[in-house]
Amino acid sequence: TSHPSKTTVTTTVPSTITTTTTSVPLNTSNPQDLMELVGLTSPPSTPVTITVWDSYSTSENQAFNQTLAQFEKEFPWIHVEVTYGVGVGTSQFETAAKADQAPIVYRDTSDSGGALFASGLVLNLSQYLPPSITSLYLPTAIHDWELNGSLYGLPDDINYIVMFYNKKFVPYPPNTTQQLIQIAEQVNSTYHIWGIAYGASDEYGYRFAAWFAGYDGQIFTTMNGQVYPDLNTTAMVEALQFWYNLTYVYKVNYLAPSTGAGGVEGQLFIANKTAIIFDGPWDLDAYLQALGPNLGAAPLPVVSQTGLRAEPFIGSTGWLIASPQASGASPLQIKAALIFILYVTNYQSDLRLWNIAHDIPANAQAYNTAIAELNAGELKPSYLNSIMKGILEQAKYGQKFPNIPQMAYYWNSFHEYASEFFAGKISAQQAAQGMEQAFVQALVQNGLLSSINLPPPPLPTLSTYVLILSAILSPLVIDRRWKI
Amino acid sequence: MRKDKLFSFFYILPILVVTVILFVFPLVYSVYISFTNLSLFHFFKYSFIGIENYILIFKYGYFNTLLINTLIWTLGSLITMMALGFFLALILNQRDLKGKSIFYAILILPWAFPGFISLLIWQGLWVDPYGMMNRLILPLLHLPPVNSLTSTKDAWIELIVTNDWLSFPYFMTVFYSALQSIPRELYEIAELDGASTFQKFFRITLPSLKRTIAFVFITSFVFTWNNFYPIFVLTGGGPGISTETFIVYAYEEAFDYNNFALAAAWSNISTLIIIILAIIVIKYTHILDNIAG
Amino acid sequence: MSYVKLEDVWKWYKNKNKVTEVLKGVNLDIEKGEFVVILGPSGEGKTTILKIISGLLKQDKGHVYLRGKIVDDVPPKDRNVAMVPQNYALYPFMSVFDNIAFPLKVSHTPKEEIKKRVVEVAKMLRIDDLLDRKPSQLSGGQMQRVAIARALVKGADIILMDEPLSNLDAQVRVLAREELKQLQRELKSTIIYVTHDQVEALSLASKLAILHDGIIQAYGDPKEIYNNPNNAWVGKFLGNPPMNVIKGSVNGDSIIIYDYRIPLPERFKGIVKDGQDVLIGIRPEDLFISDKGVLEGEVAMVEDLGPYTILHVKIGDETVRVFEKSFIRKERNEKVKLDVNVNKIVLFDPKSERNLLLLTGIGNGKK
Amino acid sequence: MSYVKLEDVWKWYKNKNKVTEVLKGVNLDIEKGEFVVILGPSGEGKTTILKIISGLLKQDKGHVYLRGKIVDDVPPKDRNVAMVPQNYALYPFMSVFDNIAFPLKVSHTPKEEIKKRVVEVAKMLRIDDLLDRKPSQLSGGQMQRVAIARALVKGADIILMDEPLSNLDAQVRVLAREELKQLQRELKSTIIYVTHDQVEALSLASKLAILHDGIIQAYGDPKEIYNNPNNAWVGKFLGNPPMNVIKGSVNGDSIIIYDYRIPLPERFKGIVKDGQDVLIGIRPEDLFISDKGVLEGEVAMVEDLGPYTILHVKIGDETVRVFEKSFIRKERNEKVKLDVNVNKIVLFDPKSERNLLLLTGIGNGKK
Amino acid sequence: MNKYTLFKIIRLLISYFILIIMAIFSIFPLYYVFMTSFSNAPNLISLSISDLFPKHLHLTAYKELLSANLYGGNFPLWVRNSLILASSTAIISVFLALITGYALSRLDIPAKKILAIFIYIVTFFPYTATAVPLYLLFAKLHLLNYIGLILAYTPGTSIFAAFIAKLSIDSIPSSYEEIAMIDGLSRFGAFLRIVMRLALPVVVLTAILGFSGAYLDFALAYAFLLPNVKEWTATIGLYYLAGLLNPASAPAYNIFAAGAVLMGIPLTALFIVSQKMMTRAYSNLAGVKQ
Ligand SMILES: Nc1ncnc2c1ncn2[C@@H]1O[C@H](COP(=O)(O)OP(=O)(O)OP(=O)(O)O)[C@@H](O)[C@H]1O
Ligand SMILES: Nc1ncnc2c1ncn2[C@@H]1O[C@H](COP(=O)(O)OP(=O)(O)OP(=O)(O)O)[C@@H](O)[C@H]1O
Ligand SMILES: [Mg+2]
Ligand SMILES: [Mg+2]
Repeated sequence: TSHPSKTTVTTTVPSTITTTTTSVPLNTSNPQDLMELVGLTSPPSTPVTITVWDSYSTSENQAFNQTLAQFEKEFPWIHVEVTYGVGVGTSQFETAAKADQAPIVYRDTSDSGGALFASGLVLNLSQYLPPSITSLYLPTAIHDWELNGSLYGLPDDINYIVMFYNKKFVPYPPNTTQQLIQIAEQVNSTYHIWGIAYGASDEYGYRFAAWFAGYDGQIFTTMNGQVYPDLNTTAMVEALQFWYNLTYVYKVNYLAPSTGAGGVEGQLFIANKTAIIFDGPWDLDAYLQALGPNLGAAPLPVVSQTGLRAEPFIGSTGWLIASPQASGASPLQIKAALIFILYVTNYQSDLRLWNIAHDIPANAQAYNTAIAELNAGELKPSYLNSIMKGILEQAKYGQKFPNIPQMAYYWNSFHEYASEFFAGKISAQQAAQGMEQAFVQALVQNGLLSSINLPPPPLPTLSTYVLILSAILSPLVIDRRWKI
Repeated sequence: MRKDKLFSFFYILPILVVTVILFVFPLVYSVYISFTNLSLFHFFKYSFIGIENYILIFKYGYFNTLLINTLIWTLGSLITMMALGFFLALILNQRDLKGKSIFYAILILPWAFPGFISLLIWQGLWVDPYGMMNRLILPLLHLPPVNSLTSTKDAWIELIVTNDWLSFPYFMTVFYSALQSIPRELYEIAELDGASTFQKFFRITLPSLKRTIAFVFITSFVFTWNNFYPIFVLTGGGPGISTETFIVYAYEEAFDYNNFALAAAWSNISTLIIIILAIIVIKYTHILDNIAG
Repeated sequence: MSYVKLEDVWKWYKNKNKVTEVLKGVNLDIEKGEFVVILGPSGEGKTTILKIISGLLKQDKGHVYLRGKIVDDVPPKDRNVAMVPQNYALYPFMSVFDNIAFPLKVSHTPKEEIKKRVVEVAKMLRIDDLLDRKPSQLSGGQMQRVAIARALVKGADIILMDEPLSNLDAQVRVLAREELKQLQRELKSTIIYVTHDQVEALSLASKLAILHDGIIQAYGDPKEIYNNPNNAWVGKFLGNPPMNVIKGSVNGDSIIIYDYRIPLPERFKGIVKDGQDVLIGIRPEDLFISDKGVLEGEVAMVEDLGPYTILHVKIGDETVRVFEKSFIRKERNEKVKLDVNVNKIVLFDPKSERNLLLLTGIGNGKK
Repeated sequence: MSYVKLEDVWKWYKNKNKVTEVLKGVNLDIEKGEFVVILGPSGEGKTTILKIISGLLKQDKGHVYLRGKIVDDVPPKDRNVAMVPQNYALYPFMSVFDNIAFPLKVSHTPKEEIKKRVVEVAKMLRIDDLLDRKPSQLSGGQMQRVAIARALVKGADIILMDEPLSNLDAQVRVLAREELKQLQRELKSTIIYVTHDQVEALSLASKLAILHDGIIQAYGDPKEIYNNPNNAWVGKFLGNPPMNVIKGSVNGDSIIIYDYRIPLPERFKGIVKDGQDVLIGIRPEDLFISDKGVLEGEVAMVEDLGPYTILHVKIGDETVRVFEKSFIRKERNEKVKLDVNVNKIVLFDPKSERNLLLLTGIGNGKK
Repeated sequence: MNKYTLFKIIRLLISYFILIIMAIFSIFPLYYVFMTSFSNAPNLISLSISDLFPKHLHLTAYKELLSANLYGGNFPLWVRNSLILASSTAIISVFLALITGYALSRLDIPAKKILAIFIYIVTFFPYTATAVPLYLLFAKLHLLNYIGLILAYTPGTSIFAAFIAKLSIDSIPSSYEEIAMIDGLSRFGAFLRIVMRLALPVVVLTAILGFSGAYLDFALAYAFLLPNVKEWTATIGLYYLAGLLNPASAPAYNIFAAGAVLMGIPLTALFIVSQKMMTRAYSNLAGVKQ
């Protein structure tokens, strides 16, 4: 069996990338080159308007707005209508597409993009751009945007979770889970604060996938040429058990109700009430503000039991173009859109995101510049350099984010059973079994898996029926006096 | 005469138009969609597949769990908040109580304040052991802490108490309003006849308010049944799906799985159940007679 | 021994820092088995008195005695009085049976007993065929009887009634009045009945109390009060059409009214001084149109009301009402002569408006 | 030319598949400047008639003419009639001034003009010092005057009044009645006044219409209807105490009542046959207690109502009411002899209960 | 007397005790919002009791909220948009509810009862399920704008309010409108000027419910108004500024709370000012006539 989620593991990021020269100019910073790239020789006589959905955060938008201003100066014939405040994820785009209101250009995560591409809502860029275009981006990032050999989007950042720790409590970043437990226990007994805070029961499987991988698990397997969930494994049981033990046996992990800097997890970290959390660089600002030089970042540890690294998903966010069927765009608008997405993912644009919002660049050249800056210690304040290094270090040990459509059904299946497990309602084995079954069920219901014999649903108990019936009939037994 | 009727009809026309646009059309659309396979992967080209979605729901879905959850959520919320609202209305309705309007003004604040914020705040208040509920209030009352992550029971307590907070001012207002419409003479004469406070309550107050109670009950039953935000924000249906209701589940089906047809089927089933329940109640209690008659 | 007694009862309502004195020292002494009607204009405190007797309100000063015992601190339910409130206050959600049974139910009477007594009372009031109905399905007269039945069923021997007929049609009211009178005769309970309608008061009362300005202005036999009112206000208030009260002065053995002269009634001789200004109260029915009449006036208006006619006759500046059976007819502006039943005349002091007989302490409205 | 005319007006209400016929062919012909009172028991359709005249309701059959023109399709606002509704319907949220000014405001009269006319009308009705008050601060009598002012201010010459006095205290009602009469004399407008109170009807009407069973039973001079009612129902309904209607039979030139014999009135001679059974209508005021009386009975009840007394006298099986001025007094169970004013007697057909005079077409209630 | 007054005092004491407890219960979360809005850390859970009484009140969140500018869109503008939207919704809801209540109460309409029950039952269909079809329909009708939003907001309030209005109008003697009609108003004019005024408590209630519904809505406004920053409502702007629209950024709860306080003030004032009306609006529900 081969594992689709692991087939294209190209996790190591080269320190520099050399651009291969081809006949087509690939300088996406030059307006003229960009026009040629999409097959235009001169600006068209009539201006075109493209609609753009912008899902950047407030700080990212600062960078984007500069880029946009630049773009409009260089392409006066392209008028960009930006919709701010769009959320990532498929649903908003789909509803709009159904109503013929889809934007021409859209920024989304690679996995949502994959689902949209699979459903035909997103343009196949391979038909418009030369294959060599991929060389402009980090391989890790650009491969996230390929499905069945077709390119459907251009990345502007990569993202993943890392380990943040508070240097006040943690002497050195744990390298293995053994050390993680040790340090956490020590923190716990010395400072009477939590060693780790992890919103395990708020998990939809994004963060957890790293630990699952550390126990040598993978989300999908292929059976008879069909992609099939692979959650009901000892890897899952052990990974679940690992966190369960941290929480309930060693009692070093705080079972947080919500994740991220805005969640309880992050708030505890900010308030110096926990030493370690696992979170992404998008929350860096919040932690930096609170902890300053005490903040440390490092890759996730090696799982001592297996000797494998906990590998987070290397995700990517990037720009897509809606298929003309969804947006009703004309060929010229498509061309303008191509110019736009190439432009906003070019060196200058991506570097701006890095400089202003600390997004990890997906543009290879921008990435190189970022690394160089780090190596030169040019970031201010100076301790930020080591933090960013720690963050970038993690990129070496990531797993590819599966962007196949099946992935959409993983999250809830995982969440449902993991949260039950962490609530102590079922065993790890039951959880692993349950989540796979739910996953399969969801795939079957959505037509992504067929001819599978699902186990029969559990019959409701007699008391259930009694309850339901009595609830329905209760009005009938109200005392006559109460008749109105 | 006929012209008169036509004119009368113009008065009812706006609501009819609006109802058709805002409820009947979506309902018909939803029923139609539920018989197709519209989903992300059958987006532009979807086809009619009959009752397959409904079969799926009953075959593999969580129908029973969701029905029970929905009933717990609806009845649990409704009974407690009606009782609380009623009780406060009774307290406020005492004639010799001073400062009623100040208390009333404070007590309706939860209703007046933006609910989407209140819910987030409550989420924070319930965090075990850091939220003030578990840190300050429950210990003060000598109650055990509540952790919705580890216990279904706690999750329900959290949901229902929060929902009570959000809604009791409404019920208080309704009942206070209705209590004030009971003629005082009824109480006076009962007092002369020797009725005790309890007898007055059970023999006069309650029967006088039964119409109000019934109307508010049905209307709020439907509202609570369909109320989605508290669960979505507070527990997200967890742990597992133990606090998930039809509506929350249908929402997830639509927006997480992009299976619009299945989501429509879930919504339709949910609506069908309340309509049946409501029709039984309406027919049996004649509650709508003076409202619609 | 008095059965119901109010002793110097005061009551004031406080409303937004404004104090309204409603009762200012009400004294009332009611014997067992009497049918006392308290008559007074609207808003003068009649309901307040009943509530104080029943204990629903507490007087601010003074005492209430029931059956010879002071009850100031006894709560309503222990006073054993029944009440028919102004608007009946039937429980709208209960059947007639349940309404009547209510006082028994709250005292945990056995079911059998309740049934027996309700049916008994209902039969007496001829509403035994209505027991299944809801109050909304009753006519005004039936509602009244249900309210009375509810008051009677507990067997309280003091029954308070607050304008029980005021909501009824004029036609029905006459019937209801007759029924009520009969009922009291049968039951022999002590009834305190409140109204602002003198016809009701006169036709029902065995004793009449007139409430005005927070005190009982007159209390006693209705006929006596009618004939010999304590003051001009009572004279005018009691009786429809009201008593004519006109200005005049005493001149020897006569009273001068405008240009005319009528003899001074016997009983006022020695009480009034020569030349004294007086107010002369003459009931419309004590004026007669007669060619030998001593007063002369001009007909200003004729109200022909079927069985009787009221003539408004202008004598000088004053208009007097003359009550005549309809077979005497006069036209407008016609000159008429009026004779007076002199013995029925009442003289009042023009300042205090009090009956001059009472002012000097002779005779006081009690037989 | 008639000023207001109803021509065979029918009206039925549909309610839950049940049709109630309220008006079954009402004809009414009112001349300019008349004060017509429509009298009828409660719920017989009096308000319905007013609503049809004003256009608030549309008749199901028949026609309405105002000022000689058919107005069946004219909406209320264009009929130029004014109305004083049963409960006054003063807008509680407006001051008295604004209430009165309302009809002018909606017709966009200039502000100056409004002010002038409101003050003028208010002065006429003596409410010019109340203009700033809210309706809740008015007494019943004042409310009535405001309602009338609102009706008058537009200058409509047809004014409809729906029991405007029914909510007033008995005392106030008498005054209000007098005021109303005076007002109509001054304004000379056409007033259609609806009531179920005969005293009001008799004292106000220049013409009286009696509504019963969906038709106008009698229409004409009130005194004439009173003295010579079309049928026993009208006789009993009009007048308080009502007409006594007792059974008897004709025997030659006499009528036999129970054991007694009274002369047959002159005008019925030739109309009734010997031995014919009749209903005899005698007004209470046409019965006199007299030692020479032809009828003999026993006093069953004495209602002493101040100015007058009503004696209930039992003659055989029948009880008759006798109206006496109060100076004649009798005790219960006393035997009395009654004399009859024979010329006032009306005879009815026992089956149809119609006046025998009218049945044969001689005389029909019009002078 | 003593037993009597003692009982009364005990009853009142218990009442006040409960009222005070409930008042604290009502206010506590709101106090929390208030305090959060004055903190300069985007914190939502207070980690220790002492944090309930912060030593410094920071105005950073308010400053940030009021100074933020997104292509001409700014919070005061969005609040203004919201107020306009909510007021329009309130006015139309009132109108719709009362006109329907009036028709149900007064007018002779065939199959009135069935119609009323139908309207009532149809509203059982949940909002979550109507949202998408509505969006699709409104997009087709080119109504993805304020007009569409108002149209979408009104029925939720007005259908419920129509029934309350019906009961309220039942209790108003029809002679008020009739006299107005005789005085020169059309039936509709009488409805507008007299009936609406007499049913004021219901009018106020409907207005408040309509107002707050539209004022606080996020989901529908977000779907309808997103493309143009200058048309955003306060809730959209607040979600955006507080970073709640983008899952990959830490939400700034202090900004969120500050926005809630600013948005909450007019709404709370509205509720408190009209409390007398609110407590009368439902009085006809009991149906005293029975
Ligand atoms: N709770 C109260 N607060 C203030 N004033 C009151 C209160 N109850 C009654 N009053 C006032 O006291 C006066 C007497 O009221 P009461 O009800 O006893 O009058 P009434 O004689 O029964 O009148 P009616 O004939 O109209 O029933 C009235 O002027 C009334 O306004
Ligand atoms: N809208 C209606 N639907 C059905 N029946 C009605 C309606 N309006 C009036 N009625 C009935 O028609 C009859 C006449 O009503 P109307 O109000 O005209 O009587 P009325 O003579 O004015 O009575 P009252 O003296 O009590 O005012 C009554 O029996 C009443 O029940
Ligand atoms: Mg009273
Ligand atoms: Mg009427």
